[in-house]
Amino acid sequence: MTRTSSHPRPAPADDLGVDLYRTMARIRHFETAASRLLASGELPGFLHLSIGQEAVAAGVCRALTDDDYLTTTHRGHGHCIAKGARIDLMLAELFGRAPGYCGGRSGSMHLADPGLGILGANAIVAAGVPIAVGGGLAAATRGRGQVAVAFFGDGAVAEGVVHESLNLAALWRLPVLFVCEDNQYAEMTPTETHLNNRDITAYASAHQVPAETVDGNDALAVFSAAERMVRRARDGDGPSFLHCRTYRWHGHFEGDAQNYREAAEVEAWRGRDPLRVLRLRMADESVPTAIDAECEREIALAVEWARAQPSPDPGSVTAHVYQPDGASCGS
Amino acid sequence: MTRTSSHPRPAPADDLGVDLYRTMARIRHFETAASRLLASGELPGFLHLSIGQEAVAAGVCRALTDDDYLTTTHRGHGHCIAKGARIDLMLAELFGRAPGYCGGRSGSMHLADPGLGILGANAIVAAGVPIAVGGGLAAATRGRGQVAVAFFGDGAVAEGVVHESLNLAALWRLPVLFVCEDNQYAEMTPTETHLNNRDITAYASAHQVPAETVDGNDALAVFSAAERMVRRARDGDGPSFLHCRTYRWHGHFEGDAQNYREAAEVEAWRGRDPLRVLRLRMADESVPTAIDAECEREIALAVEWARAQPSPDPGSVTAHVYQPDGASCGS
Amino acid sequence: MRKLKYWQAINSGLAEELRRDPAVMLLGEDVGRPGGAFGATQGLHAEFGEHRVRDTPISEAALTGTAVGAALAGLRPVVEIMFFDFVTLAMDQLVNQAAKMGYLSMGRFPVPLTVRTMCGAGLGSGPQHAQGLEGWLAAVPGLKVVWSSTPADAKALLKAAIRDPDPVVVIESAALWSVRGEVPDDPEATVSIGRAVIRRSGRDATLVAWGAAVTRCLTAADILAAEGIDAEVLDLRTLSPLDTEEVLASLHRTGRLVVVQDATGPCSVGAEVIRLAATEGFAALRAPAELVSAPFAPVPFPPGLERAYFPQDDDVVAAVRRSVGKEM
Amino acid sequence: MRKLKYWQAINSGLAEELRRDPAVMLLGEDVGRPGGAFGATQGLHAEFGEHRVRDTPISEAALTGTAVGAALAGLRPVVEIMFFDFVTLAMDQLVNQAAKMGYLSMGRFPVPLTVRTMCGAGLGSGPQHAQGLEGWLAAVPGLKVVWSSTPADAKALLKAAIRDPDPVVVIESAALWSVRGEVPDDPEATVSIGRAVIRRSGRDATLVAWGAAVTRCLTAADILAAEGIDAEVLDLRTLSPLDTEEVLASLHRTGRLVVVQDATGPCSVGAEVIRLAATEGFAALRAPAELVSAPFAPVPFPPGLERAYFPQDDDVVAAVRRSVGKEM
Ligand SMILES: Cc1ncc(C[n+]2csc(CCOP(=O)(O)OP(=O)(O)O)c2C)c(N)n1
Ligand SMILES: Cc1ncc(C[n+]2csc(CCOP(=O)(O)OP(=O)(O)O)c2C)c(N)n1
Ligand SMILES: [Mg+2]
Ligand SMILES: [Mg+2]
Repeated sequence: MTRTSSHPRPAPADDLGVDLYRTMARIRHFETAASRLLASGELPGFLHLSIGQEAVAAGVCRALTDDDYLTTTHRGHGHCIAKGARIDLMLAELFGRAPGYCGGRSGSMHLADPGLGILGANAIVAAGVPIAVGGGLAAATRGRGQVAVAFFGDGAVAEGVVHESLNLAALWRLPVLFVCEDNQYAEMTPTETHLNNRDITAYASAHQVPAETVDGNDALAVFSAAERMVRRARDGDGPSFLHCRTYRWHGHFEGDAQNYREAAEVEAWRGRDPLRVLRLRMADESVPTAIDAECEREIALAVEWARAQPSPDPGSVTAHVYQPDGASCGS
Repeated sequence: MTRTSSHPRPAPADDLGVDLYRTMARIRHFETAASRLLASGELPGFLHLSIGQEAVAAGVCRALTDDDYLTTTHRGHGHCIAKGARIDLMLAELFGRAPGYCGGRSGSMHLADPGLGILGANAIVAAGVPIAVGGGLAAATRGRGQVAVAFFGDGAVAEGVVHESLNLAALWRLPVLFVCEDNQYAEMTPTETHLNNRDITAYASAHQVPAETVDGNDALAVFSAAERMVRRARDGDGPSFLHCRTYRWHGHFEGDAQNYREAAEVEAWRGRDPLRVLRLRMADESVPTAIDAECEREIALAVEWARAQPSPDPGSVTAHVYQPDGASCGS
Repeated sequence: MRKLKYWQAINSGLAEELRRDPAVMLLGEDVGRPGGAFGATQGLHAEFGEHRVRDTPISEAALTGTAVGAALAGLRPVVEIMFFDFVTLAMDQLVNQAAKMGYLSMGRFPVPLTVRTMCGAGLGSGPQHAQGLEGWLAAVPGLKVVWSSTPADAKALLKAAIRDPDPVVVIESAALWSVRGEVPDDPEATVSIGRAVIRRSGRDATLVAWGAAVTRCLTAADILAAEGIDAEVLDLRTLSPLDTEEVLASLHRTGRLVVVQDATGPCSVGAEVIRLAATEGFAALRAPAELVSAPFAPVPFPPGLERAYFPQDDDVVAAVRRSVGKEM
Repeated sequence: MRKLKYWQAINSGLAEELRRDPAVMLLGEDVGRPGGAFGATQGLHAEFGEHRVRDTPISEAALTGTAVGAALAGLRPVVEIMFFDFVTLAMDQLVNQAAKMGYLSMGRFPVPLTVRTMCGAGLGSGPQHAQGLEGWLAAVPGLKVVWSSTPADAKALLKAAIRDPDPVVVIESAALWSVRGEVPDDPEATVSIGRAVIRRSGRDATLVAWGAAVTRCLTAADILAAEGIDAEVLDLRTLSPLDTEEVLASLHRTGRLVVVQDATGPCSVGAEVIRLAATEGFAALRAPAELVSAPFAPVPFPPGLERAYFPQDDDVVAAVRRSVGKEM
């Protein structure tokens, strides 16, 4: 990457594959823990997990620095973790505890971290997409080579605001990467029922935004496409669109009865586990095994810590509706 | 047309060209009269005229029957006239007089006529587009071969709801004709400033909706494309998209100072007057001349009549906010 | 009479109207084959087929607009906007189109459209899935707005909405989803839109509520009764047009008004009810009106904060005590 | 002090803020090269260039969302939504996004966004270009809403909005567009958001209004003065958060409340002001409150009907007379 070197990310101790594997493993263990905690009644609210989709988050965010922006969705844990969010603060938020990312008041779907450019997860389908365009606009204005990434699902593509956003980003040549995480369903509705053109890149091409489809279960493929697109953006050549075909192993939300799909379909995709796909390409089997163990420990500790945190004071429910004069943010 | 014959329109006394010319002349004279009336202070409110764009309205609506639906925009007089709306009632509405299409309460931008399938002009850019899709949905449900046409401008293409509507119509193979009247500007903003891809058909193609660009100043060309698309729709083959390149001679609204374009540009397009384009192809020069005279008389009489009508009773301002039980409409 | 859950009553109302009138059509995300994200349309796709019960893309604006057009062209579409918060994406079509077309056409173009939506308050679903935006809709001339507090009403008002010539927004409560109640078997049993109902008579104070808050008012009224305070509980059922007669009549009986709502206070339906009392009902009002509402903040998600946020029985009890001058 | 027209004051406020802070950016349909559909941004494109004063597509939702993102990322965007009625297309971004981000992030992510929009009432522009939807916005925790009745305020409140850490919707009145007034030269002159102002002191009744209706209240107050009725005129200026102190203080002085608004009545800002009087201000209220508003109907377009529709001087005068018990 040409310009990224000017805002270096904590140098990976090891090579690309290991780095990608570690990110995916952290996501996998995080999501698995969250799933268990919800099932056992410890977590309140709704949880939408990204197990099976880890390669997209890992691959795209590996091409970013802390200085870049992203927005994500109701299914956003993976993107936040890959962007560097703190797992302990995320878990505290899922538990609804005071030290959580949002003070414990928002739960899973609104994680945000100014320091890492995470402009927010979002419980409104597609709403994060123009917000990322805004990140791109600020980046272009500032001229430091930052980029903004919008993660969204196949279902979001039917929302008009995505098309409006593509047009704006293209007109203004903004450094925005649109990442469509196509997991074949919008809630319980298969993609062919909600999008007439199953080739999702076509919607971007209509706006003359360069678009590409990749195997969303192959972290190296995702990374290599994302890296090219991020470079274009940093070089001032405008937005790109990355269409990642993948699959979610769990239900739309934890507890979803999943009558709308066959067990065999899920099994087939489990066979293409993004972690295994990468593991098979790694020279030394012991490295991923060690990483898995490490992640499991990390998450277990974080869960324990988060669980022990205090709930927010009910009296705080009206705090921060308005900000004090002079409050500001952004870099 | 295969099925149109089953709901015949009052048979044109004369051939296609003459029929198209008459429609365009009626629009031209109507708009010219409206322009004069506004300038002289007789008409209140805003007026958006379609002088120069008559071939689109005439060509498309010639392919329709009274049983078909349309929706239009703030610049919708021409479409209503071409669909068969009564000029006297339209003028009364522009004057804000009681017998007008909307009881004189709505003015230029909300003309609607259930009997003619005119589902409404609209002062909200692009709002009529999904409404036409709804007309198409009713038509498909009823199965009598009706079609629905949405007229909208180049500016409207940037509204997300247009893309959502294309997707819906395509998914459900609805008999909808999307007609983009590309007059090169959205208010004071040239199209290249508001749409990144100047080839507007691309937005439809992305949804696999067949799309075509035609010379929007050539009524015969518009008609011939529209006729084919309408036939497809009646035959159950789904939506199409007709992109018509044209130009408005007047300002965005009557009174617009038009600092945003060169007089020479306007002159060049005046040279391609859709009425003259057609007239030059007609065998007998005296026919259009006679039509013009006829239209001028018709409009003059209608203006006189409308001007003499009473204003709505101010006490009626709250009538029809809610409808009596059992009220219904539609065919 | 059968005992049905709130959602089953909705389901049964939809089935009956689909059976009765071939012009009725359902549209929404997951309403077809999956039977609704929360089950309200179960079995309907199987019985009525994919043309009358349509799974749609996530396109709230076009969906609502399509329904407006279909209504103008003779159908009676029922659109589901999954959560109330998502009406933000359909406001142009609801407010500028559906609500105005009957008016602008002098009644020649009625819009017999029904929009169903669910308020997620109480689910722990957080600030973008639990808002009470009924005040926006009740502020719009041309729209009707209903919200049922019982399974019987959930069915009857939905059926009335579908048969109504005007666009009606039917708000459903996630918090009541599995509550059971008696529901009449007669498929012609509807409830008139525009009529409130007294759920409990009383002489000392009028409690006005709708949707899930009605239950809390009834509980509060029981607690108050034990203290000798006799509260009347009025369930509005229709939020627009408001049943001003019934509200004023009750106020004249009791002289005291406490409005309870899960929505925030400013410019709300509760504010409107109090506006009515302070203008037309002023002579009857013997104590300050009370608005028991959510605080002016977004809805927090965890159970502890949700409880602190939405008005509880205690809050209602305290407000009525203040109103009748018996603070403790 | 200079005499400026209302729109010139807006123009001057925008220019000063663009000059003062490089993070300020204007976005909107026709705001750039054309200088605004109604002239408010004239000259700004020339002075500040196409990157800071951007002509946009007709995409209200994405535009507002883009501005939210830009605000989160450190800019101070000012978005123009040409007519108030078009906020219907941006409600998700305004309400679910801009208004909630500061709250959800515990103040770590403020959204210093300004949305300018114009209410077309009085232009003869009809039912989709003349609505007063301020009640919707004032109902949303996290949003601030201001509406100026004079050129000086139009400038000062706009500047305060741009400097504010929260999303502020600045509503402008087409009806006041060419009204002239004194405007301070000092570029640091701002008006605090959240503070109402007394435009005329009086002892007999409190008239509360905002935007273009303030002028009609002042005229009505003159007419009433000639009859010996001394009306106080309170211009709210900020509709949310409401200056409850000033409203209650005035009510305590006069004991009578008449709210005048061009919007329709139900669930409106007027209803909210009366709600305040009937709850916290009840002890001071000596007569029924009065809401002088548009009837519950869409806005008709022709001049005769527009006059019948929007409250006029006479309607205000009559309401105050009723309130003080001097009907004629
Ligand atoms: C505007 C809006 N409409 C509907 C919903 C309800 N909803 C939540 S997730 C979802 C499906 C999203 O599908 P997709 O974009 O493919 O994301 P995925 O869940 O597959 O990751 C829907 C319809 C919502 N949250 N927001
Ligand atoms: C949603 C919405 N945004 C903005 C406007 C203001 N406006 C009216 S017409 C217009 C331009 C429309 O351009 P186009 O679609 O090309 O139609 P044309 O006027 O050229 O016929 C705009 C921005 C509006 N009426 N509705
Ligand atoms: Mg999906
Ligand atoms: Mg145009």
